[in-house]
Amino acid sequence: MAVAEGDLAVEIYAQMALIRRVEETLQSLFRQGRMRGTTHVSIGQEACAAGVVGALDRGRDFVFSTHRCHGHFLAWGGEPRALFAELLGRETGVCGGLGGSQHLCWNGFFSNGIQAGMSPVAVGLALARKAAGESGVGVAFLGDGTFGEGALYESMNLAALWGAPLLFVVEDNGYAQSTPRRAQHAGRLAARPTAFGIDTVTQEAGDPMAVRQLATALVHAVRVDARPRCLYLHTYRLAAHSLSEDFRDPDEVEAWRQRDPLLHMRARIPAEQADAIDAAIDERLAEAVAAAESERPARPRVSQVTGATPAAPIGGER
Amino acid sequence: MAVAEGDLAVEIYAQMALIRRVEETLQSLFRQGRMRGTTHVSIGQEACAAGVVGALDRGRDFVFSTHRCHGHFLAWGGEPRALFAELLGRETGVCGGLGGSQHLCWNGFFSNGIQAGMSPVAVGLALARKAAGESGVGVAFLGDGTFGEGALYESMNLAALWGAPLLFVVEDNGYAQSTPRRAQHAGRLAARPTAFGIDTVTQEAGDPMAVRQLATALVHAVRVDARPRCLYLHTYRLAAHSLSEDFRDPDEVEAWRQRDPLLHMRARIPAEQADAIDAAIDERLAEAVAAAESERPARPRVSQVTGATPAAPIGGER
Amino acid sequence: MGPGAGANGVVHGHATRATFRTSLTEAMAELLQEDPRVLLLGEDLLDPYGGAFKVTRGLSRRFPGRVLATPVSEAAIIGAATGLALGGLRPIAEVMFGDFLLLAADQLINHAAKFRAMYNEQVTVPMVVRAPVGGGRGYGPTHSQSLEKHFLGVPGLKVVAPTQLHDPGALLRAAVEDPDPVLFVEHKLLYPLELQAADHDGDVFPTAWVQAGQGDPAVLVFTYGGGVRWCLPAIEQLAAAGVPAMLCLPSRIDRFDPCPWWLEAGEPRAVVLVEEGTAGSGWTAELAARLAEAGTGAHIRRITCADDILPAAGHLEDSLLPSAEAVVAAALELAR
Amino acid sequence: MGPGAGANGVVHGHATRATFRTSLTEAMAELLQEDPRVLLLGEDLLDPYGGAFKVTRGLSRRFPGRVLATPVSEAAIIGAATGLALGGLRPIAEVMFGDFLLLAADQLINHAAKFRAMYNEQVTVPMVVRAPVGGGRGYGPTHSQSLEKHFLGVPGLKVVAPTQLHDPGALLRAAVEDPDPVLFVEHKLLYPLELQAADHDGDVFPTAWVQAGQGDPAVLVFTYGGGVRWCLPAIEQLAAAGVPAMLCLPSRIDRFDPCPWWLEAGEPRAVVLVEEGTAGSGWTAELAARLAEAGTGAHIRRITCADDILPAAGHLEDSLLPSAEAVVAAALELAR
Ligand SMILES: Cc1ncc(C[n+]2csc(CCOP(=O)(O)OP(=O)(O)O)c2C)c(N)n1
Ligand SMILES: Cc1ncc(C[n+]2csc(CCOP(=O)(O)OP(=O)(O)O)c2C)c(N)n1
Ligand SMILES: [Mg+2]
Ligand SMILES: [Mg+2]
Repeated sequence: MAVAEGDLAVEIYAQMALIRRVEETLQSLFRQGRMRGTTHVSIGQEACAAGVVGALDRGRDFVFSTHRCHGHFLAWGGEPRALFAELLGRETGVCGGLGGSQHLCWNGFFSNGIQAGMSPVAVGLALARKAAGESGVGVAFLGDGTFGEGALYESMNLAALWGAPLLFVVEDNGYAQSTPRRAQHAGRLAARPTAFGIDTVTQEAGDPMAVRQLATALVHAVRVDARPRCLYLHTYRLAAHSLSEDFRDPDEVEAWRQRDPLLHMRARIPAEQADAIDAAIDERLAEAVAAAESERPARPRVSQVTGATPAAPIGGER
Repeated sequence: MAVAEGDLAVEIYAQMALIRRVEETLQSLFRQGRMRGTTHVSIGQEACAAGVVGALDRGRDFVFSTHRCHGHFLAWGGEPRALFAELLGRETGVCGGLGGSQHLCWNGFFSNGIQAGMSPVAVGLALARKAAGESGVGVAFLGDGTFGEGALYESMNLAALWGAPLLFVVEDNGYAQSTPRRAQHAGRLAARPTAFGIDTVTQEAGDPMAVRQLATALVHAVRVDARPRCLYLHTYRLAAHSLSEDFRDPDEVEAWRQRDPLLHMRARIPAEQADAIDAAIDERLAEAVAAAESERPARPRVSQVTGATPAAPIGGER
Repeated sequence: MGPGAGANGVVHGHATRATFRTSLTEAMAELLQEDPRVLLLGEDLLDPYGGAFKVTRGLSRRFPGRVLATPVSEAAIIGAATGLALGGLRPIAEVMFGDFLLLAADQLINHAAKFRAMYNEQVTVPMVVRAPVGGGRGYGPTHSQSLEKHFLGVPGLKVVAPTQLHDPGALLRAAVEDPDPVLFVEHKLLYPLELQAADHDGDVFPTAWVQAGQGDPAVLVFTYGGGVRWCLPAIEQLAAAGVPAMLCLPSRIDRFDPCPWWLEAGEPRAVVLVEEGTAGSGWTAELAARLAEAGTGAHIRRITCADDILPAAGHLEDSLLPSAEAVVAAALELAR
Repeated sequence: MGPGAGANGVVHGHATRATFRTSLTEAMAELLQEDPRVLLLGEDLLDPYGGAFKVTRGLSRRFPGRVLATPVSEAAIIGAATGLALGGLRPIAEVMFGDFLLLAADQLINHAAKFRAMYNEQVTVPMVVRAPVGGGRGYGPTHSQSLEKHFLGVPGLKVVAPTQLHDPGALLRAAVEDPDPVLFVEHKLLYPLELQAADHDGDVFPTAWVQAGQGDPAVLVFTYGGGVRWCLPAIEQLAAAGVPAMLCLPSRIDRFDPCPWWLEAGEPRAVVLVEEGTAGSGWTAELAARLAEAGTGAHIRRITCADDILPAAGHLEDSLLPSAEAVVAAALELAR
């Protein structure tokens, strides 16, 4: 068990460290003006991605993510190079440069920039897989702010009513953009899925191993009875919402920084091993950025399915 | 107390009997082809209207109703003649014949045909009244099926978060159109408002006096602290959803008919008094129908606020 | 696809009693029978009720488990259908009244219609959204609208509107077989009508046409869906008044180009464009714009619903909607 | 309201440093100051953040309790604003990105816009919905759209789109003072721009115009909002090429009639219609249709966003959006 647990800790640390370094790289690429648009990093929340996504089976499961999707994508096995290329607008980007930071799709992974908009879609896909007799489980990530959207409740109701094999995973980082949770929501958020017939378990994401353990149990439960569950994680983002200024109380941020789950995980594995992992990541990412930047610019879409033929003069008079 | 209670019983019976007879009249007008379009009657559910709306103060309170709105409208003091005129498409209709059965507006009473669509509007109006320093309370009626709509949860959250003086009143008649509640919803509906920070009380609407008592207490509570509440009523409609066929189990309907709350209330007052009330209603409604039918047809709207001026040829060539 | 392309003048042979409604119902039955991926979902679809307009009646009994009655959750219905389609199924969702499509506008436009393009062709969303639309039944302002114009010009979204002069069931089948989301609008007043023979071109979503009177048409009328109830009598009246007229009825109304039809019709001077939706940036605006841009020089008149809510009172509703008289009057004025 | 009506050629005098954004912010400050009925609501509006595009920055500090940060609930934001307006207040709601308006389409179209008419003038809904729209910033397919075309032709709903050639604050004030709901679309790229003087007519929602080159314009260009960034350079380029051109910029874009402007401009042969929204049944379709119906005989070309999603990659986005070059090319072709 000790060995297995050690292996698991290494796996989770490596996952989290990769996510952290990829997003730090993105931040600096944006700062340097080498990327444009905007992005939402999950620095500080990596335990959610590493803990939950690692509990899935990439052969049959699927993930619906949010605007803050890089960590989920990487934990799902997405290539840093493809992510960089996507944000750099390269042909080899995850979505050929069309989607950018928020709109990723790869191998059963989907994200979109509309809060909660993907939740009914996740229900539908889960039901399709169930109908096909596959035992796939879907994870639908949500933020606390996203509990503002009505579509989420329509989806929870439908998921519970029809038995969609879906695990809703809430990353409650206490804020939606600039607005704290208590200024957005009445009642206790974790009580809401329950009111729609979805059993909900709450967990501090400061402990990545515990998240993985819980996620594994819940994914298994969903797989067995094809009923949705909710894993409600308390977490914190250590970076600003997007590229804009961070107006949160610096003391609050600092206090959470002291509890950075990445450091927590690092402390759980041998230092040399951690150093080696870090070094390997740095090397991999330097290569990935260089490669992505050297790739060809994204190409215009080929098939314009419902495109109109451009109007051409047909009258005789011109 | 006995006398006051007797008076109350008479008031409630009269209210319920009026609603029943107005809607039976509507049914027969439709059957006879004297009205067109469609309508949703509340036959069997009158205790909700009489019990709840009677607890309000018409001078300062307001009501948001649903597609099944006639009972609420009448209990609010709306004129049967104006309702008949509305459904007959007469100039003197509640909304000049523009709205028809589902779209009524009169003196702080509003209904619309979009399920749950009025709930955020009700929150807004309640907040406006509160901001104006008025102690008005709003009632927002909902059906069980309407719990399917996401906008309802957005509204409940906002109402609780911002302290909207609003009483959500659920008329759970066990069906949405043809679909039973259990085929539409997971979990217990009455637990949902609670999860959004709204205290909820459940009551059988078979006892109209009890509904009134509870509604009075809740309206008072909302008035005092300007926080929303929910009154969850179990009721049953004895008629079909609209003018279409009723496919519910006839035995089920018959069992509820035996427990018709109107008969229950009738039994609570002296028979001669009930007879006199009935007779007065019949006379009033006969006059109202005759009057409404003799009124002038609805007139086209005068002010077309954002109307476009019709395009007129301006080129020289025609 | 112009009339020249696949025009074959084929006249549909329908079983004698087939109506607009039974054609749709039968098509769904066949699709359910043939293709295990097809499923229906929407409010109150189950038997014995069979949907608010009875288009799915009989199907849940014949195909248990393949017809799903949903909660009253339009956004989730369309979102779930989108997910089902992503998962390889062929969902046909019903929105009970087209008026409620607005509750699913985000799902349709920001989700279903975008996925294929924004995910770089990695997925398709072969989903059909059926919606009964239109007025004339006194249902009032929120149950009578023709809001499909708000879903025109949406990248990735097709809009199809059958009439009794098309084969509605065949159109529905084509929509189901389409790899992209299709909004399929059915005018409420057409349901009971018997199907009628008409010429049509060879497109998957054919355009039907009817000519009235002898010789080259002096007037070309375009409409879709419920507009047929005014335009069909109108061209007959025009013909009776000595003005030969042609009615052109596309079934796929998004991105419809009237120009090839105008050429085919012999470049008539008068073109009347008719839609039941309210005035402003609607279907007829696009047609008029295309005719103008192409330099046809045609004299154009649009006939739409007035720029107002649709009242419940029948006589008021009639006064705002288009009419055969209005079509005839416009045509005569233009052709004069 | 044509140019003849209230045209007065007044040139706005703006404080030197006023930008599109500060003009809006200041107008809201003044409105909050003057009228206790005014209040703001929307996501993340509070200081120090001050809204995603910083248009409300400073207001919540100056007017405590009058600026409300809402949950992420677009439908409820618009619905609540509607109720606040019914209750006599003058809400200004912000939808963070215009793309999310689709989540409130039902509230806007089936509720706010309908109430006055369907309730027979018993109520009004004096509400403003502000929404930043448009592309050019690489935000990708769901954060870059110009979806206002889907809100054109809605009975009871006005749509206003300022540019830096208008007085955006004055337009916002006019929208707030309007008895009916107004959708107020602000192009993201305009926020930092300094206001520019221009001629304008005397309408409450004025149309601005700019002429380039001497003599009667050979080309008349119509656009609104963000379209100004292509059309302003385009008319200068045309003038430089010896083709006098006029740009017409309505601020109220619903129900805009280009015909009086075309007459006033001396009936130029070439008319170019430009909008950032995607092709099909949009703003330019309505203008083209009106020009055609009125029998102007003008040669018309529409320039719109391509019929596709807006990609995140900047060069791809640019390749789909209109451009000054496209406007110039179309104008030269038509005027040739
Ligand atoms: C429908 C919609 N409304 C608003 C936004 C703008 N927005 C982007 S992220 C965000 C906050 C989301 O908060 P939360 O769900 O807690 O996720 P977090 O950002 O904290 O990870 C908002 C409001 C959006 N993307 N979609
Ligand atoms: C947004 C919307 N979706 C669907 C409908 C059609 N519809 C009218 S009444 C109804 C059932 C409502 O059920 P419930 O809320 O239980 O009210 P009840 O009819 O039982 O009084 C439905 C689905 C509607 N009016 N609005
Ligand atoms: Mg959050
Ligand atoms: Mg019910």
